[in-house]
This record gives sequence, C-alpha cells and structure tokens, in this order.
Amino acid sequence: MVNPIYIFITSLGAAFLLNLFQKINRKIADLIFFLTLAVINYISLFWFYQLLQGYEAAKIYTAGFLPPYSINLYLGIEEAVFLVLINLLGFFSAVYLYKKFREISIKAMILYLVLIMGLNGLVMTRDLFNLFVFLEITSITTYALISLEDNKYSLTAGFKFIIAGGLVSTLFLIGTIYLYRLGGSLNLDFLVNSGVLNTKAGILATFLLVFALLIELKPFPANGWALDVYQSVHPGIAAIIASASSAAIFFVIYKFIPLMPSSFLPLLAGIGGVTFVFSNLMGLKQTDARRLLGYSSIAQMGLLLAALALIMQFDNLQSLSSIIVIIGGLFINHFLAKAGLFWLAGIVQKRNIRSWKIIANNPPLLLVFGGFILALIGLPPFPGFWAKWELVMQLSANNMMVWVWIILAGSLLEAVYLFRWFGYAVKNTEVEEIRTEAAQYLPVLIFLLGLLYLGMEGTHLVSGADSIYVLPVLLGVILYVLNWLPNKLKGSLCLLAVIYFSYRLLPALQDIYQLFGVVFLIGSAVLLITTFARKDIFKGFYPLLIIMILSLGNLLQAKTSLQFFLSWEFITITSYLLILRGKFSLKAALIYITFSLAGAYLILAGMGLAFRDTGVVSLAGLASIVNSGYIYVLLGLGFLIKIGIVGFHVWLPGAYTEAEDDFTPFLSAVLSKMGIFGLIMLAILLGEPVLKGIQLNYILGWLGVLTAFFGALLAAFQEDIKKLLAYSSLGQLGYIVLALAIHSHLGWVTSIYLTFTHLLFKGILFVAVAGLLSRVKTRKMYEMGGLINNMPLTFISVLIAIIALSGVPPLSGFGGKWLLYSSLLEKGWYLQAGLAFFASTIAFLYCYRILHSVFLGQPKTALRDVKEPSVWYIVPQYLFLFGIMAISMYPNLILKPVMSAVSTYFASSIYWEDYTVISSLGYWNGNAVMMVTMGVFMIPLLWLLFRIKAVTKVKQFNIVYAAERPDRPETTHYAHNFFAHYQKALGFLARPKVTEFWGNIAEVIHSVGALFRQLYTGNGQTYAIHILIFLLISYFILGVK
Amino acid sequence: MSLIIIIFLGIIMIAAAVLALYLKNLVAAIISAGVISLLASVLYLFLAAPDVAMTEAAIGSGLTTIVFLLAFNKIRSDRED
Amino acid sequence: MTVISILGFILIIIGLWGMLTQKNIIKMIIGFSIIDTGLHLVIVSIGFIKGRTAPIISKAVEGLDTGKNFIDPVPSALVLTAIVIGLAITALMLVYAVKLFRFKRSLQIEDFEELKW
Amino acid sequence: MAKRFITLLLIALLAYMFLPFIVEVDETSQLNRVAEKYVTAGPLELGAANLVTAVIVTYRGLDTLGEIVVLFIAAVGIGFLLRKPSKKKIAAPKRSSSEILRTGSDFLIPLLILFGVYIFTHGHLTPGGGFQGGVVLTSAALLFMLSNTEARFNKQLTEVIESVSGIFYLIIGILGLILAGGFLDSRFLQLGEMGRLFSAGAIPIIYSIIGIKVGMELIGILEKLRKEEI
Repeated sequence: MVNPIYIFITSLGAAFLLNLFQKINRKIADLIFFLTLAVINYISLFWFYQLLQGYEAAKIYTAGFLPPYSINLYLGIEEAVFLVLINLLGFFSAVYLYKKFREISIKAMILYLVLIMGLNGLVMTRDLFNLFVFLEITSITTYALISLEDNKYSLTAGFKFIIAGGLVSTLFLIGTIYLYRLGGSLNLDFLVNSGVLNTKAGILATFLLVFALLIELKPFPANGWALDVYQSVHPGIAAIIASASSAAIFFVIYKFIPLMPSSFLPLLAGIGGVTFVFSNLMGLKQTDARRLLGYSSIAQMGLLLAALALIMQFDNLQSLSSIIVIIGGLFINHFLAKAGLFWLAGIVQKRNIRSWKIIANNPPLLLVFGGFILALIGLPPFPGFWAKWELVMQLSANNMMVWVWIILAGSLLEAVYLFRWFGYAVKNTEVEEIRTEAAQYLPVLIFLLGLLYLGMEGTHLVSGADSIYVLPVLLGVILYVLNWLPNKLKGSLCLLAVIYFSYRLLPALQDIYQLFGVVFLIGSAVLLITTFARKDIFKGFYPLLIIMILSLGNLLQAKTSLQFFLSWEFITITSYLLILRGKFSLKAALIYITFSLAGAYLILAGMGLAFRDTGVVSLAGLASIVNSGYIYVLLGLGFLIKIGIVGFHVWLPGAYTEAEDDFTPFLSAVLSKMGIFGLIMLAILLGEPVLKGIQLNYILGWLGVLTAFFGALLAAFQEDIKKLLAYSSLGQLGYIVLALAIHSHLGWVTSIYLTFTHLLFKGILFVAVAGLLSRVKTRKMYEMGGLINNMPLTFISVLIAIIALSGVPPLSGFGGKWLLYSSLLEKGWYLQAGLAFFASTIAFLYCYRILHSVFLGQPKTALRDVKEPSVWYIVPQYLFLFGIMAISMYPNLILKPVMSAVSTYFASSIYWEDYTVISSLGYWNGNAVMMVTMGVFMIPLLWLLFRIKAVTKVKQFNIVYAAERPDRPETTHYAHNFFAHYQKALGFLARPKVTEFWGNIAEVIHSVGALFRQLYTGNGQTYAIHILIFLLISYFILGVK
Repeated sequence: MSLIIIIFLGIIMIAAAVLALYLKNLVAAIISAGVISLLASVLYLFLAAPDVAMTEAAIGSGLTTIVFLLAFNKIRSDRED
Repeated sequence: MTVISILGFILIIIGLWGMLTQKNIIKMIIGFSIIDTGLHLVIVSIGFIKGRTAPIISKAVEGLDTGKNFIDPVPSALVLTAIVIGLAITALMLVYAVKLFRFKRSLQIEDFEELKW
Repeated sequence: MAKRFITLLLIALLAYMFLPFIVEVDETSQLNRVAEKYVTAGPLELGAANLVTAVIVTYRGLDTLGEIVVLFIAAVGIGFLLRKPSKKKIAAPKRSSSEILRTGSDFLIPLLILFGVYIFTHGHLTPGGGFQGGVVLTSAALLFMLSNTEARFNKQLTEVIESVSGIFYLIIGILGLILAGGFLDSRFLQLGEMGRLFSAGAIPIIYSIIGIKVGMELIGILEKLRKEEI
C-alpha cells in the first residue's frame, strides 16, 4: 500500500530538486519531471484500482493525531476518480507542453509540478484552512504559468485573474475563520452538524466559503477574467485550467454540500443554469477559437453544477448508476473533450474559427476535432449523450420540466456555434499545412479514444440502452480503414452490407415496421448504386453512409425510447456530415443540424415526459399513458421538423439543394420517411390524443395539406432544378402527413402507399438530376434545354416519374390520389380535400416545367455535346421505374401487404376483387386504367410522331421585344421565370415569410448574445465589481436563508 | 486603558489607510501602508499573540514594504530607460 | 476583542474600496495589502479570550491550568501562514505590475483592456 | 462618477452583509474542543513550550509545508515572470554606499545572522520561529545588498541551500511517517525536558529548516526584484 501522502512528497521533492539537477544535466531534470508525474499517476491509479476492488478508503492523519486535531486527508473512490483524471491530464499535458518547457525554463516545470500537486491536495484534504493553502498554491502557480506565453495579452489577463483571485481568497478566509469560531473546528466532517447553521453568522460564513469556490468555477456574469485567461494563455495551460483545475474545484464544492443549508442547492442550480445558457448565448458571436472554448468551458461547468445541485434536491434518492451516468458522464465528457480541444487549438495555431479550414488538410486531426465537437454537444457515442439523456429522464421524473427546457435550450445554442466552427474547419480551400508533432498529437488522440471508450462503457450503465449502435459504427470504422480500396469496391461492400443487414432484419420486423424497413433499406440499397459513379477516393463518404443506413434499420427495431433516440441521433449526425460534404453547403448544413437538433431535443423532452408518466423507457409503455396530449405534441413536433412541415421547412430546400448530388436522393427518398415513420409509430402507440379539447390529428391534417399546398406552390417558381424537386418533395410529404392524420384504415393505407410511390419517383428524379448535373454544370433550368436527344434514357425515366408524381392516370400516382381523396371524403374533410386537389394542379405546373425546360426546346450551344450520364445513374432509375410500372399495373402487389399490415390496427374498409380495389366511394382497377389510358394517349402520340416533319424549328433567340430589353441574355430564354404570369397571381403566397421569420429569430438571439457580452469590458476592476455585485445579489436577493 | 490605546491606534491606522490610497506620491503611499501593518503588530500584542506580532512586524510591515519599494524602483528605472 | 475585529473589517472595506476605485495598479495592490492586514486582525481577534495570556509555557504560568489561562493558539498559527501567503501574492502582483509596465509604459488599469467580450 | 457611487453603494452593502459577524459573534470565554486539547495536552504530547509553534510545526504541519511551498513557488514564479530582461539594459551607475553604512553593516550582519538563528532554533520555547528567524536572515542579506551594491549574491549557494533544506524537511516528514504516527509527526525524537533547547522532539529541527528555507526563498525574491538575471 502506497500512502497517498507520497503524491505530495514526490512532487515536492522533485520540485525542490529540479533546479539543482538542471545544473548537472538538463536531460536528467526532464527525466525526473516525467518520472514524478508517472509516479503520482501510479499512486492514484493504484488506489483507484484498490478501491474498485472494494478496499477501504484511505484515511491519512498527518502528524499522527486524529482529526479534528490534525489535518487529515481522505481518499475514497470519488476522490480517486478525480485524482486519476487530474493526474492523467497532468501527465499528457506535460507531454504536450514539453517542447515549450524545454525552450523556456526549468522553472515552468517546477511550477507545473506544484500546480498538479496542489490540485491533488484540493481533492483530498478535509481541512478548511488546508484547503485554502492548496487553493493558494494552485492559484499562484497558475498566475506564474500564465506568463508561459510572454506577451501583453496573457499578462493583462493574468493580472485580472489575480485581482479576482485575491478577492476570492479574502472571502474564503473570512468564511473559514468564522466557521472555526462558530463550529469549533476546521475539519469539514466535524463542522457538519456542529450547529454552525443555527446562526445567521454561520450561514453567512458558509455562504462566503461556497461563494468563493463558486467564483473559481467562473459563473456568469462574474467571469470576465476567466475568458481573458482562456483566450490568451498557452493552450496547454488553458487545458489544465479548464479541465483539471475546474475539476478539482468542482469536487471541492461537492465535498461542501453536506455543510450547506438546503437553501443553497437551488441557488447553485440557478447559477449553474444561468451560466450554461448565457455563456452559450454569448458564444454565438465569438470568433476567436480559444475564447469560444472558454465560453464553452464555462457553460459546461455551469451545466455540471446545475446538474449536481438538482440531483441533490431530488426527493426520491436515485439509483447510484444514474448519478454516475449524469455527473460522471457530463464531467468526463467535458474534461477530456475540452482539454483535447484546447490542445488542438494549440496545434492548429489559428485564432479565428474561420481560419480553421487548414485542419481539413490533415484528416486525422479533422477526425479528432469532429469527435470532440460531437462529444461536447452531447451526441452519441460519447459519454455526454448518455448523461444528457439520463439527466432529462431524471429531471422529468422529478417534475422539473423547466430545467429540461433550460438545459435543452442551452445545449442547442452550444451546438450551433460548435457546428458552425466545425463547418468552417471542413471547408478546405487552403493549401497551408499544419505542422504536427507526435508529442502534441498523441495526447489529443489518446483523450479522444478515452472518450470513445467511456462512451461505450456508458452503454452498460444506462437503462434501456444496448449496443445497438455498435454494428453500424464498427462497419463505418472498417470502411474508413479500407479507404484505400477503389471506390466501386467500397461501394459494393457497402451495398453487400446493406443487403445482408436487410436479409437479417426485415423478416424479424412486423407489419408497418417491415414496410418501412423495405423503404429504408431496399430504397437505400438501390440508391447506393448511384454512388458507384464517383471517381475519386472519397474519404468518409461510405463510412458515414453505412452508419446512417444501418441506423435507419435500428430505428425500426428499437424497443426502448433510448434506442430509438440513439438511432435517431446517429442518423442526424451522419446525414449532417454528409450534407456538409457538398461544395457550398456550409450554411445549409448548419441550418439543417440546428433544426434537426431542435427537433431531437423536442423528442427527448417528450420521452422525458413519457418516462415521468410510465417510469419505464420502453416504447410499448407509451401506450399505457392516459393523458398523452403533451407527449404527442412534443414528439410529433420533433418528427414534423424532420419532415420539414410548413413553418419548419426552412432547412429543407437548402439541405436538399446543397448536398452532393448523389446524396440528395437519400435525403428525399429515404430520410424524409423517418419522420413519417415516427408519426405512424406515435399514432400506433398513442392513438388520437386530445389536448385541451383539441383534436391533435385535425391540426396535423391541416399542417399536412398546407405543406402540400405551399410545397407545390414554391416548387413552381424555382429556377434551380434541385430546389424545385426539393419543394416538390416537401409537398408530397404533406400529402403523406395529411393521409396519416385521417387515422383510419384507408388513410393509413394511403399514407404508406404514398410513401412507397414517393420513394420510387423521387428516387428516379433525384438520381436523374444527379446524372444530369454530372454532365451539365449548372442547376439553372433555363441554362439547359433540348437535352432529349443527348440523354434519351434519362428523359424516359424522368417522363414516367413525372407522370407518376403528378397523379394522372395511368401510373401509380393516380392510385395514390384516388386513395387520398377517398379517404378524405370518407373522413369528411372536404375543405382539406379541396386544397389538396388545388395543390396537385399546381404540381402539374412544375412537373411540366422540368420536362419542358430541361429536355425539350432548343438545345443550348454549350450543351450540344453532352452525353447520357454514366450507367450507374441509369441503373437505379430503371430499377425504380420497374417498380413504378409494376405497381401501376398490379397495384395489389403493394396494396395487399400494406392493407394487411394496417389491418393490424384498423378494421379494413376496402376490399379486393381481382385487380380492383373497392371502397365505399368507388373502385379502382389499375390494370384497366392502364389499358384505357394507353389507348387514349398512344393514338394521338403516334399521330404526332407521324406529323413531326411538319414542325418548323425556330431559332432560340428569335423573339421580338416590344420596347423591353432584358438585363441578361439568358433571361430572354423562354424557360426563365417560366410561370411569370402565375407568379403575379400567387407570388405573394410564395414570399419567404417563414424564412424571414426564422432569420429574424436567429438575428435576435445573436444580438442578445452580443448585448450581454458587452458586460465584459476588459477592465480588471470592473470584473472585480461584477464579482461583488454577484455576491450581493446572491446573498440578498436570491435569498440565502 | 488598553481600549483607549487600541481605539487611538485604530484611528491612526484608518487614517494611514486612507492616506495610502490617496497620497499622490507613491513612495509615501507605500510607506503609509507599511505603517498600518506596523501598528497592527502592536495590536497583536494586545491580543496576546506575540508570534503574530513579530511576524507582522517583520513580514507585513518590513518585507512587504521593501518588496513594494523594490518593484516601484524597477518600474521607475524602466521609465527612465 | 470586538473592537479589533471591527477595525479589521473597516480596513477590509477601505482596502476593497481602494482596489475597486484606484486606477493606478500600484495603488490597487496597496489596497489589496490593506485588505490583508485587516483580515489578519480579524482572524487573530477571533482567538482572543479576555484576561488570558499567550499560549507559551513559562515561569509565569507554571502550575496554572493551561486550559483556563491560554488564548486559542489556532488563529495565531493560521495568521502566520496567511501573512506569508499574503506576502507571496503581493510580491507576485507587484512583479505583474512591473511586467505590465514594460509592455504598455503605463500603470493605469484602463490601459489593459485589449481582451474583452 | 456614477461608477464610483455604485461602487460605494456596493461596498456599503457588503459592510452591511458582514454585520452578523460583529453583532452575532461575541467574544468567547471558553476554548473550543480543539484549542483546549492543544493547550492542555500539547505540552505533554509534543513537549513544546510555545504552543503556537506546536500547532504550526506539528498539529498543522501540512499547512506549514504548504506555506513553505507557497513561498517557494512565489520565488520561482517571480523568477519565471522576470525571465526576459528589460529591453534596454543599461548598467545604471549605482551609487556606492556610504562608508558608515558599509562599516555598520559589516558589524551588524553577523549579529543579525546570529539573531535569526537564535529565533528559529528557539521557536519551541519563545515567541517567534522559522518564519521570523528567516526574515531576520533576509534582513541581514538585504543589508549586505545595500552596502555592497556591486556585489551579487552567490546565487548558486542560496539555491543549493534552499533545495537541500526543502528535501530535509520532506525527509523529516517521512521519518515521522515511518517512525512515529504520521507524516510530519515530530515525535520520532525524544521529547526531552521541556524548556531545553534540545527538546520537543523534532520541532526545533523542523523549525530551523523552515527558517533557513524561508530565509533563502525571501532572499531569492528580493534578489530577483533587485537585479535581473541576464
């Protein structure tokens, strides 16, 4: 057994001797430095291991007297965890800083050793005054180490820090001495229950102590000095301050909780919450990477403090494992990620977050960076995800919904600036290289691996989780490692994996779940073929894609809400990263992830409510909730945002348009259905809930039909072909939602039928456009034209898809429309039916436009030699085409399985006679319709073809103007502003009101952030005054009793 | 009796503190701050703490003042450069 | 003695006032050292008990019950530590002042506001 | 001006906040449990006549070690901060000190050193101890610096003494851990007869080490502030 006191003895001995050894040989001194750090690591790890084995905690009585007569130290499992982390960080940060240390002075090493020792002391000591001494030791060493970067910025920051520190230590000492006077001891354990809290003075003394420690955690708004320090000190030191020092102080506060009166806990929680939200708010406007990290650090510590204070207030004592998950998860997540990011900031050497794009030249660094960002935001598979999940569940279970909202709002703000930063890093336009040295790179990598490992460990601790995500991630990693393979081989592997996964998964799923399995997996498999056309080696594309596709499968087999949410988040992250791959997708991707996360947080909150009401995380448990209106609204809104329902659709056109051309089909044809699936699952579980007397399905129906209407309308006025299809997608999704909202057998059949047909024709259209764009380097339709001769195969598939889409006979779309109107009329939603009908007439307009502008008319000179796209674009189109033809001819191929799946939940209201579907309102025989239409259309067509010689060609610009001159030649093209006349009539509806609305919201939030950070004037004295104000407000106004 | 002395010393100390903050001449201000500590060490004798009295006299008033003066001197010599 | 602890608090307040309002960095540091002095007075006055002597065994107290005649030695011990730490911090602050002066040729706190927001 | 007014208001509020400390906390007439034990059992347990010393060196020995460390890192830190010399380093012509000062200090310095040593070796018997003695040593050094403006202190020597005394302190602490009850326990040596120089276990030794170390550290601080390393 090594006495933990040797941590102090070795580090001090080394600190005293380093100077002498340096005179003999610098190398020996360096060796001793690292050896010492290794020894204290050994001691703490040793104890950690021992304590895990169930050994008794170490109680160290200095001077051989029992407390309270002498200073004693305590090393239990909690202390051991903190020591291990602090010492590990100490070691790796030293490795990271080694070069700098060598350059400058042995003194830096001495100070560093003593700093680490002081942090150990803070964690272990049980004596107030001893705590003060250790506090001063850590402060003084930090003050000195700040000058490692010897410039005016770090020194000004350091001076502000000293002023704040001086104030803090004064308060601490006053508190300590009066506790001694009133409690008769300086020992923490003897002060508890010593009756000090019976007097006002005793409470005041305790308050001063706690407050002093709190200031060391840098709460808003008394933290201006801390931000300056984070911004200006050497990143290696910043990592220590942000992670190790904060950890030690946090632990000290934790130690003090038994001493505090109960009224302190809400105060601490409030301060933590305010700090979390406001720091993240102000972070939005920050462009200096290190200061941004400072804001984020402060926010994270605020969250941690709030979480701790809230958990301690729970009425029913929670299970230990959930406390470990919440506090441990949040803490470790912040600890490792923040240190890693500060180190990274030192490696990248760029101040402005926009300049971080140079990191993209170094894929391993980029990967690490992305990992840390995801971890900080609290996304899987990192520990922070489990922690946030568990925190929300427990808060909900204890009826603290307000806190759930505060935490989710803060998290969203944080996600926005972190993802924005990440976006800048990904967009590589620079050639500048980053110099990395193993000594600097290694610690960063080790910390990321640590995070991943702990994230995986977290799986075992959270109830309702299992390793469902391991397979996708594993495959992703394998594909990443196999990056050197030729592209088609990787794609084939990916395809094989998806097919095998479907083969295993689909039979295991039931009814509707199985149908969605087909949409998600088979749809993806077909679309995967498109990616074979890629020529270069695309790092990261297939790994992300496989994770996304397999997670879609996992979504279907989720048994618990956690599994569902986990898969949901995986899909969100991977799709975000895939969208981000597009050339100009920076802004679009940011908007996408912001809305997606907001939606995800709504889902999380809803699941929290469900957990409160049922006490379990199983999805099936939702069905037992009586008053499920709120849950339905939260979850439903989350799903609708993912669909892009009107009002929340602003992310959709940008994301669809700016994503890489061969990824857009996935977004439209497959991913958009996950929201639909969510809604159906919700309806299966909750039925038709009512909230405050309002039929929620009724609202849902209206949302659907409005989406259909506006989607079609906006599509009609687009010049950009991808944008047109994006809005068209939106409109189609509106129909699906509308049908779903009907909540009847026919409605659901319609909804799922539409889901299938939408997959087919949108799959064709987006793949066709991808092929088209691979040849034609513009998305503007008026810059194309006459491509029918160049790309006949594409033209045919697009033509058929468009016929299917617009819902005219004879193709599958007609069946969909027929079903839709039948079900709407059956339900009695006549107004909705009318609007839906109107919307589909608008759909004709844009459908016509695609055909006309792109494929018909005069070919452009520049595009004369364009050829048919690569075969990899054609194959998936014709596979889907085959599907369309098949279900058009034989609708029962699809309707039969759909109907039998739906009849699990509803009694059937339609039935079959051979090829004829019969409902109460009429019948539809797909086969016959096809035959009739073929006859009606084929005869005129043949006649036209026969007459084709009579057509005279007109020169493209052969137009006579009446006193009107176009500003640009292109605009004379007939396809430009194609529907100008309709625009005059309906354009007012298409104005981007919603986009403006969300833009204004973003603007306001940013301005508020900018307003609050005016508080940080840069004046050290003002910062001290802030601390004073904060002290007085906390004491007098927030009510310390 | 001792109370009167204490109050008397206290008043001088407060006056010295105000002087230390408001004297234009920094050297005089530093010395004035030293005086506070020196008088404090007298007070410690009244509080039956001779150890503290010695320390305060030696460190609080002696060394601290010297450190102040040395630092100030350094600044002054920098200014002349 | 309550009088001395009141005096201590007065000094703390005056020092704080100086630290928060004086623009000259040296003056701010003087303010800090006044706070320190006041704080030490408060601490020592906590340990005092009227009519008792310093906790040192000598001829004068021989044979008497030490528990009834000595003041509390703990605050004295704490203050010794606090005084030394105070010196260390003051010295460090002063060195910072020296360094800051070298960068900016100024001792005014408002001249060091580059970092903000 | 408004800012000053607000500050005034804040400070007044702070004073008001501190009021319970004055109003509610009256003077005690009794020692608390811990102090009671120190003054009654201290002399027997540790054999020190000066109980403040007993508390500093043994009962709260870890604090004192920490305090030594604080001074140590302050000295190191100051050296670290001042590692870059001022840009223009003109060897300012130093006035050589007066004859009186020089002869006076030649006479005084040995006395001061002796006095310092006396103080810290008798810390367990009389008021004063390592810190006070260390400061007296420093004042001797200061006098030397003043009277010999040209001379530089033998930096090597002070540093070696400082390091070695630090190590000795730790070793004695470990001896306490091995031979007696715990780290920094001074009872591994005979307590002896109270009042003698060699009594009270290891307290005089520890306090002497502290005195030497404090002296060297303070000299280091002053030296660094006086002249810069080039």
